[in-house]
Amino acid sequence: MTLKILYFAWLRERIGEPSEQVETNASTVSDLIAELRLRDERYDFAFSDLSSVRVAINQTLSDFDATLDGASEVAFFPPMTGG
Amino acid sequence: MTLKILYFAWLRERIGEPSEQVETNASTVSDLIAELRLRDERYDFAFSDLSSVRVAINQTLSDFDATLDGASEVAFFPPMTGG
Amino acid sequence: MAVIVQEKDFDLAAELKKLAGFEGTAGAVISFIGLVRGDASLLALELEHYPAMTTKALEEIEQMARTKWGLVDVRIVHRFGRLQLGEQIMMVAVSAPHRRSAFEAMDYIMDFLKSRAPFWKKEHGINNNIWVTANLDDEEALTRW
Amino acid sequence: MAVIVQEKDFDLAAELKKLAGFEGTAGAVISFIGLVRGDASLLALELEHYPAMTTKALEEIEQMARTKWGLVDVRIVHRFGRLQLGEQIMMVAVSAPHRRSAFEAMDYIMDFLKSRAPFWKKEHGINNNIWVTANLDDEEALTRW
Repeated sequence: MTLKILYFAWLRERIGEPSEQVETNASTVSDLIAELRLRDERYDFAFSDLSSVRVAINQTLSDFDATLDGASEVAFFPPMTGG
Repeated sequence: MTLKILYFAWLRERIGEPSEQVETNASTVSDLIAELRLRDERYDFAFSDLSSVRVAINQTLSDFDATLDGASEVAFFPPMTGG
Repeated sequence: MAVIVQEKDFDLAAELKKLAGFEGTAGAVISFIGLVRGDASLLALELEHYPAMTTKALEEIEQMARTKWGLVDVRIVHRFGRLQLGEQIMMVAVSAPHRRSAFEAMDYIMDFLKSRAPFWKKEHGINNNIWVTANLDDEEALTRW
Repeated sequence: MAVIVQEKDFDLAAELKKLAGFEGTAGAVISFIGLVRGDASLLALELEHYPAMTTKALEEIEQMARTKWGLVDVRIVHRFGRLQLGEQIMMVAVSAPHRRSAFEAMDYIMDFLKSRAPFWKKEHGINNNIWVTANLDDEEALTRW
């Protein structure tokens, strides 16, 4: 499947792109992260501490175990600091 | 001594006066209340339930045991409902 | 830093313009407005107060809050007289370095205004006029601080 | 009932004019403004957000608060972009029948904005630029509700 992946804040800076299209067979968010980390050390660095990474699937906050069934947009970002 | 006594809210309404000058030898607020209650049944009625009466001496919230030494203005009112 | 007791209405926006903290010294500004809320039978709300004591009592509350939470600024405006439905009764504005202290200070000020500011409210209704009874919880709330 | 996400500044007074509750339906109106607070080395604050998600997330928070406390009205305005010292970051205004529900709703909304609104802040300083780290307490605060 084709996924649109978005990166925000220091994840965007470390990866060097705000978004990209990815062709993947990953079934969960964790699988997707594992695939990305193998691709380039920029990704490996960005995802090196998952305790400070959050994920949203189709604009809804989700978790790393979540399935990518029905996902079209996946976003990675640090814990939010609104307000 | 001469005291200025003020009444607010339903104490003012029951007594029928917002303020008056009183000549008294009362040494505490309780003594003063006892004197006033003997004076007229309007006072007796106004002070019949002291749990819903508060007192300020010289514009500072006080209590019934407080001495009237140095008092020039004594105010009686129900519990406050500001805000 | 100001306490204003007046019969006429106030303008929150104008009061906020006078509040210190918008120059980078405060991270949070909270304002509260109390209004005459209507119910089926209420016609007007009458606020009586003890002029010689009111400003003094409000200034004490303000000073305590200021010291306790290191506030940047505080403004309190409280009206008296006869107010119609929907009219503004009072306002408090607080500026503080951080959100948490602004919130707690506002809560503190409101708790003390309820039970330590010499105001009394009479509800003028269609059928009768009734002095608002102080809530015992309001008095108890002061023990929190 | 409104959620506004914009780069430009906002005017609390203008937002309060649009807030329902001043006609006698609300007894309490609380407003909160978050500001860029200066310290010795801060030059500006940059707010990044996730446009496709932001409005949706804020509307969810608003809807939850509305239902939980039977609010009369809520308005949330949140800015993004580069903000200078003293600039307004965001505001929330809440109107409710009673003071207590207005206070709790505001506290709830602010807690959720902190950890559930997709904004990220970068402090631009004299010596370096640093992403603001989320406070673990902020995340924990959500378990209160």
